[in-house]
Amino acid sequence: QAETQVQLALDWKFEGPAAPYFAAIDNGHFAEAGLAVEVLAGQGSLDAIPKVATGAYPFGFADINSLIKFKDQNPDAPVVMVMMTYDKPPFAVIGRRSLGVEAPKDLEGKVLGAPPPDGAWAQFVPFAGASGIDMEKITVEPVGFPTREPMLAEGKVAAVTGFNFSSYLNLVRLGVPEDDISTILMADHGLELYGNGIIVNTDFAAANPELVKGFLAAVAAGWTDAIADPAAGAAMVIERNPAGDLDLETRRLQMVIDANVATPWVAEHGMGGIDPDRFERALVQIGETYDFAEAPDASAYFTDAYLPEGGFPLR
Amino acid sequence: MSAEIELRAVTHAYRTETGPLPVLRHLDVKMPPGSFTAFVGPSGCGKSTLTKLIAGLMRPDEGQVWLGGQMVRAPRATVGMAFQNPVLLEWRSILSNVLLPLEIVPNTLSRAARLDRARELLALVGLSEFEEKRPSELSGGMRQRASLCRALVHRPEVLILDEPFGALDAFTREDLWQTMARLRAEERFTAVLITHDLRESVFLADEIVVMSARPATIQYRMASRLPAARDLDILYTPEAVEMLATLRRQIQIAQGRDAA
Amino acid sequence: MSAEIELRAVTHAYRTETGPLPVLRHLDVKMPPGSFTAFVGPSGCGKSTLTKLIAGLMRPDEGQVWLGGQMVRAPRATVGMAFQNPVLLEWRSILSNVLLPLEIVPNTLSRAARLDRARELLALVGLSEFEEKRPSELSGGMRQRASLCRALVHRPEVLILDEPFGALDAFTREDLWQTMARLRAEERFTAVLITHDLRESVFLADEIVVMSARPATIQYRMASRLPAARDLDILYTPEAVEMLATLRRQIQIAQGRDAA
Amino acid sequence: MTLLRKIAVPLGAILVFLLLWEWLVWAKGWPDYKMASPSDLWPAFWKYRWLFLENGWQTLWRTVAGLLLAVVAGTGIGMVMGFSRLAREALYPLLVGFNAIPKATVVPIMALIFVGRHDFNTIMIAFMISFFPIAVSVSIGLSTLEPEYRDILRALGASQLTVFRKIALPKTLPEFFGALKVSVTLAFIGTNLMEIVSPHGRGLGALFDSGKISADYPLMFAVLIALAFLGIVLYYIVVALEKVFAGWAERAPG
Amino acid sequence: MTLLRKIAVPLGAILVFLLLWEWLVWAKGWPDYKMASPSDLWPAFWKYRWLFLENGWQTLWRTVAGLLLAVVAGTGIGMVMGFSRLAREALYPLLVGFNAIPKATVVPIMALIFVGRHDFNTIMIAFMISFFPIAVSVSIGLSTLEPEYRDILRALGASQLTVFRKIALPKTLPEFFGALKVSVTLAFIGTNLMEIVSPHGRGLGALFDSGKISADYPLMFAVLIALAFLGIVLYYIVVALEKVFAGWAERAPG
Ligand SMILES: Nc1ncnc2c1ncn2[C@@H]1O[C@H](COP(=O)(O)OP(=O)(O)OP(=O)(O)O)[C@@H](O)[C@H]1O
Ligand SMILES: Nc1ncnc2c1ncn2[C@@H]1O[C@H](COP(=O)(O)OP(=O)(O)OP(=O)(O)O)[C@@H](O)[C@H]1O
Ligand SMILES: [Mg+2]
Ligand SMILES: [Mg+2]
Repeated sequence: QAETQVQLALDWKFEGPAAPYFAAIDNGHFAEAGLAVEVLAGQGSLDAIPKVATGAYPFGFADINSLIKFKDQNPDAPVVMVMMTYDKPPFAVIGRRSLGVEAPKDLEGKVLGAPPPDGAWAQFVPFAGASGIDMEKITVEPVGFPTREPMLAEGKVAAVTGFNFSSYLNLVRLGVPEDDISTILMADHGLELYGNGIIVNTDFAAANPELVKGFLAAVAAGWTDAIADPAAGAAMVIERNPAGDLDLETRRLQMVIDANVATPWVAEHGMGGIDPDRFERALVQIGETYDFAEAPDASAYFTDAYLPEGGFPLR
Repeated sequence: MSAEIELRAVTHAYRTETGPLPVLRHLDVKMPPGSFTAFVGPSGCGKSTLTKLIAGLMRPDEGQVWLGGQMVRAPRATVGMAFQNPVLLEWRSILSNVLLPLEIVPNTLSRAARLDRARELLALVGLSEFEEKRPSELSGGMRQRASLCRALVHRPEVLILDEPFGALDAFTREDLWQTMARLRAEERFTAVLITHDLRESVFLADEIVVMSARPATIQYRMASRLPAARDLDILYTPEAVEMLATLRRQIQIAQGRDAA
Repeated sequence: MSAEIELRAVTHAYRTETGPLPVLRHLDVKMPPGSFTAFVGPSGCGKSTLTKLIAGLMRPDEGQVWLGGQMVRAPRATVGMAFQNPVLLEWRSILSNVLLPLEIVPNTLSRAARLDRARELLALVGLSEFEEKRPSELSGGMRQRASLCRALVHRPEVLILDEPFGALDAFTREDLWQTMARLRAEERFTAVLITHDLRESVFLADEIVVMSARPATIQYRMASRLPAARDLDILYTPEAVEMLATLRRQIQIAQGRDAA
Repeated sequence: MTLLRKIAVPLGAILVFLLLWEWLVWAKGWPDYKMASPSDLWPAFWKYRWLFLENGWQTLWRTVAGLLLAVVAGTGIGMVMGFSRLAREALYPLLVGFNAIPKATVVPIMALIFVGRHDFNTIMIAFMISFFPIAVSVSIGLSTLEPEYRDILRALGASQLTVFRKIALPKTLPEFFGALKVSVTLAFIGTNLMEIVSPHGRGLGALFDSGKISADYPLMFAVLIALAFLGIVLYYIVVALEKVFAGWAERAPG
Repeated sequence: MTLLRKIAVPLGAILVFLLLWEWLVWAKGWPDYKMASPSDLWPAFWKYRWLFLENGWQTLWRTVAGLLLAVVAGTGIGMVMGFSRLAREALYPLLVGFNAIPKATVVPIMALIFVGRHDFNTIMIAFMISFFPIAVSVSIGLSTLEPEYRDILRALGASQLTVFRKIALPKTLPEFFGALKVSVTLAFIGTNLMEIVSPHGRGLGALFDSGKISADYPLMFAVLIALAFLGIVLYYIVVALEKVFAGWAERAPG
């Protein structure tokens, strides 16, 4: 039987967290669903979302918070998230214990490095609100992406905003002892936002509902494989990333699994779905820093129509 | 292989920042096919301007120029022109500079035939040794000679020469006069010569036109009284001496000096 | 305000792709301060090359050039030069072209004095009307005259003129001869004149040097037998006529024709 | 008449271009996130007019500073390469190699070496990306100067520098200004690169980024148009300078 | 002798540059992530030598394709602008505006409009970023051609095109090739921009990205040096072409 060609536009480059898709390819999960999938690297969620919205690619992987803003600006755009992957978003504050940063409150009176367009920095206000930090007491230093971790490594700032799995590993690479690095995942301190998930072009999905369901099931199977053997998963990434570093990507994958994907909520409710109440609270938190053009409508951003009842069990 | 040239009431002025500068006023000249006409006149009177009008590089403000029975509206391939300032293309050898018109003008010559023609002309002006040199490797007079070859190479019906021998010593110049006379017999072009050398005009031309100072009008026309076949000695005949004297006087008048 | 020029065994060849081209061979000439020396010779023999050697724009392969008791190793501000091809700067007016040397050469003239000097020279050559024009708005002969002014404007000790009147009609040229003679009396430069007009050399020079064909040697030198104060009529005196005849013969020899 | 024409022709061309663009987007039915149309941009301009003014100014002054540096250094390097064949042969490959390196990748290095010195970094990138065309044009202008022109001044014992100032520079002024027009556009790209790749929250690049964060496509396109507009403004300043300098060369100098 | 010199001088200059770099890094004690030193790069080159070869080739051919397009289109636009004053006044501001827009922001738009056509997109960006200098130089070459030169051919009734081919083009060849040298470097930047901003997994840009993912700083620097090297190679090809074309102009053409 002929396999249907579809593409998946990632939000980022081929790093450890991309392993599940390659696992789904290499282990034949996509093929079982009658799909031949091409995975494309990307340059951020706002690169992936229009690719799907314009119909150029049927599937994408993007941050739901970016999707919410995108849909608010372009209400007619035919794109929606159909599977939540990062139950906890990777938004984090990375600090150094030796500089006195271990918990959110420690940030007061310190210098925080933040690139103005950084995704994690964009959520800092609701995070600060939820964890009771007085923003007035923090000195925010705008830093560039390239200088963020080096400045922390050199102690010029006490903490930076960033993704838990990127900034941490970058710091390790720069020679900061691991026990000196503290990761404050915002989701652990009152930030209700969700993270990344699979998005789909709604026109495409309406025409091929079964295909979408099969696609999501295969992705979930890929996650199961990656969780079972992260090293094997990372190896599949390295195959596609010529100069990649296996150990590094294995670690990165493991961090994503532990911190962002296999959360207690997912263990209980399965992977892929969302908690509607939390999502409503998340929309309120987004509203703290973003002016909605129209009243937010949760159903425009996420649908569980293509998920099996009870989500995908991860183990 | 030659064409009549006719100027009909040609008037021209240059538009400059300080207003128009009238240069030519109401010129009427008819030069029959195969004739050789020399124009002499004071510096800056408008001689080079006249050559550009005949070549069709400029249109006169008033009046018309006719070549071979057609009114000139644009330049045409049947004209050969040697400019007063012999601009050669530095990125080409002398030979290749001379060949240039043959690359432009429609013709059926083979490559060998073109080369023969160009080499022959260069030999006539004494530049055989310099065929492969660059223009910057030539002296002023040599460049002028190369430029003359370029004007002739495509056997034009009308040949316009603007002071072609200005930078040459007396003997090289006299040699080239004779070369011109011989070429003229062979190729039968209609020639217009601008010169400031009266002996040159007397030796080469059938008719000599003296132009007045700017704005130039035709001040005097003199048909040659010399036989068609001429050698240098002819300049010492009484007719030639008399022609020279008359021309000198006319130019003196042209420049606004008393002819006394 | 004038300097001696001395050529000591000057030999020069151009390096070309096809090997060296010997141009000057063993030239020895001494031109006393304030003297006026004319060089005549066949086209392409090396006259312009000689001017460049004297100006210090090139160094001779062998031998030396001395100016005012110093060996020439580089150009110097006390030289004024009119090139055979009068290159004027198109982005400057004629007046400003003439002023150029005064911007380069160290001098204490006020702006007004400079303008006076330049305007005065332009008037002498009949270009007063054209001070504010661009070079491209001038005729060939007018450009040559402007270039002459540029050579003179900074009152050089040594004046080098390479066919300065080549594009001028007989009368303008004779006017300028007289202008030159007057200037020379006033400004006392040592002058080197390249020309192909023998009458010009006889009228202007104290000494006339005939150069042989390339590679040029000095073939003949003639001290003028004319009085220092000259007007045009002097060219019809027996001395002048004889000088002219001798020069003609010498040039004929220089070109390798039998002087017979 | 001619002044009117000088203004009307470019304006007309720009108008035609905008209309074509509007029509293309309309005909293809492209959504904003694929390609916004000119008519979508006005609201964005109006809404953020103060931000545009302020950030536009931020971008502009850094660009101009980088460009000035590029003119000075480019002319200097060009002179060295133009006068000395040795320098030309030695420097050209180095410069070409340096310029073939995408500046986007140089930005992080600069940002790391000169941490926090945003203005300096931005100006340096604008400079680095834009000096090469100027250096090339000056070097070619000098090395292809006809000897006849050079000799006019050299015969008077003028120095190389004087020859450059009085002859070579005015003679290559058209090419120099042509190179400057290229450099203007490159300098803008440089400034923006820094503003986007190593964001410090100022300049039109920052505005672009903030449009990107909130998926405000009309704002993003509006920023690009603002950049193009600034480029055109700077271009006309260059054209005006060209006139002034030509005018200076025209008059009898003192 | 001269050939030796032609090779020795640039090589020497590059060597001096590398030594200075090495020394600077050593003297400042900069870590790899700030600035790698040349001696760190050899292992990276050696380890990934096949990847360098393959990706270098990918980058090179797309760059050359974009450049060829730029030469053709740039010459065409330059001719139109050079011959017609109207076209010059109308097109210049548009082109300047277009060029002042950072191509990094155009890449995503291109990638959306021509989905999946990676080669085409890459070549187009390389073209878009590099045609302007060529257009400017051709246009200036034509519009500043001295009438004396033009008249030589016009007197024979030659067409504008012939005047361009026989006089204007050869006469501006030095400037044209100067512009080409600038365009070469720009085209490389264009290709890489596409490879980095809209990754399709091929070319040196992809290798750079992959070095970036694993924070392999020596690899990243090695890619930059490889780009510089390719730029220099292309530069010498341009120089060779310059010779060939000058040589062609030298010989008596048939
Ligand atoms: N392009 C131009 N623009 C404005 N004026 C010009 C232009 N060309 C020539 N002139 C003026 O027209 C007049 C005639 O110039 P032309 O070159 O025809 O003179 P000519 O007779 O050839 O002089 P010469 O014997 O010195 O070469 C001169 O006064 C000159 O200043
Ligand atoms: N730059 C150069 N390179 C090579 N050869 C040259 C160069 N300049 C001149 N020559 C050659 O040197 C010889 C003498 O040239 P020069 O210009 O001195 O002659 P000239 O006496 O001034 O001639 P004319 O009276 O024709 O101006 C010529 O044969 C010429 O071909
Ligand atoms: Mg004339
Ligand atoms: Mg000469």
